[in-house]
Amino acid sequence: MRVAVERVSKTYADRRGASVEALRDVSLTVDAEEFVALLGPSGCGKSTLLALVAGLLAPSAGAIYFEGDLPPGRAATAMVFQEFALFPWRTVQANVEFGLEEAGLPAAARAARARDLIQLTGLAGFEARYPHQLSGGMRQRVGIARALAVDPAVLLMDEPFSALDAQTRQLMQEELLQIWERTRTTILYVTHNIQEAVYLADRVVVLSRRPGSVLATVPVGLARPRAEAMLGAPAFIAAADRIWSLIKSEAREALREAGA
Amino acid sequence: MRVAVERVSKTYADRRGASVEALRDVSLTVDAEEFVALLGPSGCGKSTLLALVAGLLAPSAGAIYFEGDLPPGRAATAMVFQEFALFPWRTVQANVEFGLEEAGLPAAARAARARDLIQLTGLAGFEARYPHQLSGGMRQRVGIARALAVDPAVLLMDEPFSALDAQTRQLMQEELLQIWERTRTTILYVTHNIQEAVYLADRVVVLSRRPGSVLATVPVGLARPRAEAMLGAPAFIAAADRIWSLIKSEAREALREAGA
Amino acid sequence: MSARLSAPDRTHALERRAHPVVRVLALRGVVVLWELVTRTGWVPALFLPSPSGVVEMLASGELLVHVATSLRRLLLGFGLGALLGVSVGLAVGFFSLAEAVGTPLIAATFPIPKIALLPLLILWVGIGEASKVAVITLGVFFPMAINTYTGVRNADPLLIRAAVSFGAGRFSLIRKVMLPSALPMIFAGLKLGAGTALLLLVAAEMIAANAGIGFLVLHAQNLMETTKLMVGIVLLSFLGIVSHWLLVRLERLAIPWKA
Amino acid sequence: MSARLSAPDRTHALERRAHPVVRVLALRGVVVLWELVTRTGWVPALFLPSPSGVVEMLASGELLVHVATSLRRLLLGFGLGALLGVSVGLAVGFFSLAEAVGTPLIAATFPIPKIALLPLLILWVGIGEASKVAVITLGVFFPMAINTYTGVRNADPLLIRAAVSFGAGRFSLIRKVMLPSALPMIFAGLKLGAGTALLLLVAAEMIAANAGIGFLVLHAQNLMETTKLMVGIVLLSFLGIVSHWLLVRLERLAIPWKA
Amino acid sequence: QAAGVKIGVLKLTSSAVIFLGVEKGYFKEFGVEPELVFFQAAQPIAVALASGDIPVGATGLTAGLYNVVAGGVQIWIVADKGREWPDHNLTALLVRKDLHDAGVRTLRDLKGRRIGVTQIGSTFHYNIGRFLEKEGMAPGDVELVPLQALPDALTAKRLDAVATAEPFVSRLEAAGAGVTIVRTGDTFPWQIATVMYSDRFAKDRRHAVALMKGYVKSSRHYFDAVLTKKGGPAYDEVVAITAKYTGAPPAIIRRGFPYQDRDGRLMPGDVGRQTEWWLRQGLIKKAVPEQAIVDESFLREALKEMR
Ligand SMILES: Nc1ncnc2c1ncn2[C@@H]1O[C@H](COP(=O)(O)OP(=O)(O)OP(=O)(O)O)[C@@H](O)[C@H]1O
Ligand SMILES: Nc1ncnc2c1ncn2[C@@H]1O[C@H](COP(=O)(O)OP(=O)(O)OP(=O)(O)O)[C@@H](O)[C@H]1O
Ligand SMILES: [Mg+2]
Ligand SMILES: [Mg+2]
Repeated sequence: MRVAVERVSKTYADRRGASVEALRDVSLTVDAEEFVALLGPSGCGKSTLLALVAGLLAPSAGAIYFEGDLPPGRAATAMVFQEFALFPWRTVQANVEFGLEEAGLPAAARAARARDLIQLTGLAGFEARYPHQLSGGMRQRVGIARALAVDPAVLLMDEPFSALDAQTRQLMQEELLQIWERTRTTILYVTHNIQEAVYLADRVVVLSRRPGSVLATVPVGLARPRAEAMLGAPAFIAAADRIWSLIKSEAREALREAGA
Repeated sequence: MRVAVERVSKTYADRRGASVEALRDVSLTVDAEEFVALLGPSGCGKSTLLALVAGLLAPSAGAIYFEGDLPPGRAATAMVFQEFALFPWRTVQANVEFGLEEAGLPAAARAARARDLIQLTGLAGFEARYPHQLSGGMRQRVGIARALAVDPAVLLMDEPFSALDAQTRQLMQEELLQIWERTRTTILYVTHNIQEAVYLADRVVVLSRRPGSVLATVPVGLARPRAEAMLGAPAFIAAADRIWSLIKSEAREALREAGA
Repeated sequence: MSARLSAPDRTHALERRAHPVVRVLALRGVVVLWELVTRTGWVPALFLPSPSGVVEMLASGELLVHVATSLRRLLLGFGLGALLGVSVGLAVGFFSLAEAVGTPLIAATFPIPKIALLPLLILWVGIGEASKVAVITLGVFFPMAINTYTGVRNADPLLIRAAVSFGAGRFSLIRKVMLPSALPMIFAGLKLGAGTALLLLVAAEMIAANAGIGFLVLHAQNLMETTKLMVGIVLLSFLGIVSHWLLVRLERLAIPWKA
Repeated sequence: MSARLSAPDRTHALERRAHPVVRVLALRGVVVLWELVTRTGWVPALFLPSPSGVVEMLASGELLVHVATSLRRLLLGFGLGALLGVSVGLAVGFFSLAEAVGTPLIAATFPIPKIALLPLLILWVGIGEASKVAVITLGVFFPMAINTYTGVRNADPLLIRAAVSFGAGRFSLIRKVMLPSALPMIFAGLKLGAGTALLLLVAAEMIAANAGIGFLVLHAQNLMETTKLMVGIVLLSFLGIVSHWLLVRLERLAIPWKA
Repeated sequence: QAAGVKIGVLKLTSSAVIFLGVEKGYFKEFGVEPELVFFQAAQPIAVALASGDIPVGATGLTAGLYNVVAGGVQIWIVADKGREWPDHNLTALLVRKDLHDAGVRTLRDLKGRRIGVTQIGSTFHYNIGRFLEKEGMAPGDVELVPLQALPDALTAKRLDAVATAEPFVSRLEAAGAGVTIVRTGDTFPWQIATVMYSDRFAKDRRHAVALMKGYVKSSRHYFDAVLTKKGGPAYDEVVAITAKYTGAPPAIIRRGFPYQDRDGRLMPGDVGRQTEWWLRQGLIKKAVPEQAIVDESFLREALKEMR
């Protein structure tokens, strides 16, 4: 399925009447089976955009469309959260089943489907654990399994690995790519790490500082399947440099404003 | 004043009777007016060693001595903590005065001395603020001012800047060096960042994994006053490389054990 | 080209409206309804006195002497209980010997509903004011001691080590680290204790007194003077609200670093 | 060469010894002292009955009928209050309209010491069991409603958004996110409520009952039977300890993810 | 300089002898300065005596008092302060007016009904128990309801009957709230009220005897003024004093003064009868022999010197 974000703006109004313009006139598309990374400085509205696509927020202007057939029983979107957002009172198994419960699947079907995804994400043997008994990397596997379980037409990932340490992060990126090779789910992936964006995505959409708007879309000319060795490839470096030059001035300004 | 740590070991015994050997047979010295960095992997006993020097813990074996004259009224040691450890219920001024109160200084003398240090650490104008009203960098300035206020013969710093973001950290390192140029206080500085250790110290003592013992002492052949430009100097790179090679195998093993 | 769907709108499940008008009207609506129900005589005044009747009797001030009596008992008992509770809590929290002696004793006596001690207290300190004040003191003592103890024990060990590293001794530690650390818990205890104190006051006055709001309420019931009964209840609610409000103000003053 | 000092030893200020012997002896010591003081007749049994006398009467089981009566009232009142409190707390926490109506009403009625309502309740539902159960119900209702409400309102918004993103509707949210989120607060409320319930039970039984431990205590005071009085107090303390222990066990079962 | 002595009393007609002694200065004459402390019921006076709040009490004999002594705290019964006596009824059982009109007129008619008493173990409890026994009924045949503000509760129809004392008996009758069906003195004479000393005061022999002297003087005055005749200025004076202290209108006081011995002598053996009965009811836990609680030696010593 294809996602089309058309001239979307979002302004938050807080209780005291002050308003924050998070996104301004953003248009972008994610083609079917495409892996698009959304990159931008902190606070530029990346999470806001994902929430809009997931239907958790309504845009202030513009619209978001899904194009293509959505077989009945298949979810349009599913989200993987930076802070994992697992239900602490559910075991791994029950967490993975959550979306399936809401979709109304019978218990047996739920259990079977969850087992598949637990297998796929390398969680076998941990079904009965509670989230607090898992390491960070394990927890995010649960988050991914829970999202993939509902077989979403579009998978939304909001900095899914940024809470993990460097080693685990690397490992999880590899695994995500492997899973993607198998499922070919359309993915919109938020990050503020340039390396990560280039390594994972087919295209990188770069957003400006708040209010976020699209600075440029950078295609990544790297073959698939990707491998760690490609981190030094000329195509990698070209894309990364291009993106770096785009956000350098933005980042500098941000730093200056933040102060010590 | 000179610090001599002589064949010190420390084993913790927890309530259930299990014991953890944190340090094994550690000997090191810090000469008067010397800036020594203590470097080692996480959990190797760096904080334990500082606590032993500060008298907050008693060694299981070995002894720690201070050599040289300690003028009356001058504190032997003062500590700067990684998590700042400011008293939330005290203003900046009152936090800086804490050690002076315990030393029994009269109120007027306390206020004057605190004012000097608030000036020195760039906190002027923030005297009446509470810690929660300050940024991380500001808070650690208070921590440093509080420690310097008692005019310690030895200043103990336990990863003082590791809770700060990269930019602030850089800035604070510069300021620490400036202050040190002026006060020439003997400093024992704990870090697990190689760059930082080399940039700041005269000598870097490298500890092994737990139980911590001295792997080597690496002298840093960089001139003083230090400047950011020296980060690329051959002497810098030599020292950093030497340290890196010392702890690489240690670090690898640690990573392997930690797992994903 | 295939189907084009709008994104699903899930915002309704997250939405929370403020309903400011309802919020203001709710309480007033109940009072108005109450007045109507009693005015029309649909519910006899014996079962439910009218709000206007209650306000009238309140305004007449004839019950002020009872309020004064109750207030004196309350303040005395609460003050004593808080003072003792905080002192014991600090001692038990700080000195390991006091903890070893204190915690089992407190754990064994804390669960007794304090009002049950009233008869015993009457035997011990006499039937006069002392027994009522003592019941309130006991009722306030326990939450205060336990909260202070918890606050002290949960004092950040890092701050304790920082203070010690600057040469703080035991009494410095108590005064400069433990006590301020425990202040939020102490105030939580005071708020809890205020409710308990009021409850115990009323119960004690109902059981063994001939003045005070509790006495007033029970006496009014014996005489089936429902309006007076309701006035007593309104006065007590008022006392509760005022004491809580005072404690919240006091807390803000005492803990400026938690603004 | 100049002076050579050992590092200052500051560990004594940080030291905490366990005093296991004192801890065990403290309570026993008090009981033994108490027995001695009464045995020697230094304090007459009227003021302080001997522990052995108390144990004897406890063992005789003659007071079991009072315990049964009190227990029935307690369980009924506590159960009803908890059920109502959690339901109202969930509703007020989740539905903004219920919140707009509920919060001002609860804020206005919550500070009333519930025992003061006993006379009114006697008027409304009669002097029998109903009024005592109702007082306990009210006493438990408020902490439960307020704690549940707080728990629901403090549910992690991220988890709510996660649930909604997977298509959860309002009732799914309540059942699968709000309720489990509020469970720790609900149990805190239950523990608080258990204490209040016991206190109200005793007070109500002292004021208007002819059975139950509260009645027993007051009756014993009227007749100056201090041993019986003390037995009542010990029974109440025991009830308090047991109910708290049960709630702690139940909490562990109900919240396995906080092990 | 007279020594101050607190005396715990109730605001009842039966305290007239004490009021009289205070008002006429009889106590002061012998070197004691009484300070009256008013209580709501007899039982708290026993508590106050036991806890040392007051050295002297003048009130009814309750089960609680006997339990105090059984519990190891000595209290001494030293003199008569009012008896239930034929034609001198101190307490009575009243039935609510409307019930009386509906035919509830005897103790038997009250079977299963709610009778208000101040407290379990009180003198009223003893009265009703003894009445029931005389009628061949059991204590469980009626429901005793301990309540504060008894007379008001009958007026408010919260009770079917009430056992109470003068002046409330007369007041309730005058107000048309209740009708007396049993007068205690006519039915069952007994030593209902006494003067009591705490052990500590009893050990202060000089003042303990001095107080008795004042008491005997007051008692004789009382006996001669109100028990032997029913009028005259002396009678009116006692009425006025009693009215002043109890707050009851003189007309109601006139309805009756309780009988007591002219010299304050106790009814021989009656305290023993009472403790026996309470023991049988299970309301006192062990026997209290008369000599363990009655001590008339103060009275005897006072009388000897006052011949
Ligand atoms: N509910 C809200 N009400 C008001 N302002 C909000 C709200 N949510 C976000 N904002 C503001 O909108 C802007 C964009 O927020 P958003 O979380 O989308 O940024 P982001 O790009 O995801 O940042 P980060 O990289 O830190 O996650 C920020 O300035 C933020 O403060
Ligand atoms: N109070 C204690 N009781 C038992 N073990 C302890 C205690 N304090 C520290 N340890 C253990 O001793 C070892 C050394 O701890 P220490 O804090 O000194 O390490 P560190 O080098 O400062 O680590 P980091 O870089 O993470 O701060 C660790 O394994 C730690 O778990
Ligand atoms: Mg974000
Ligand atoms: Mg450390």
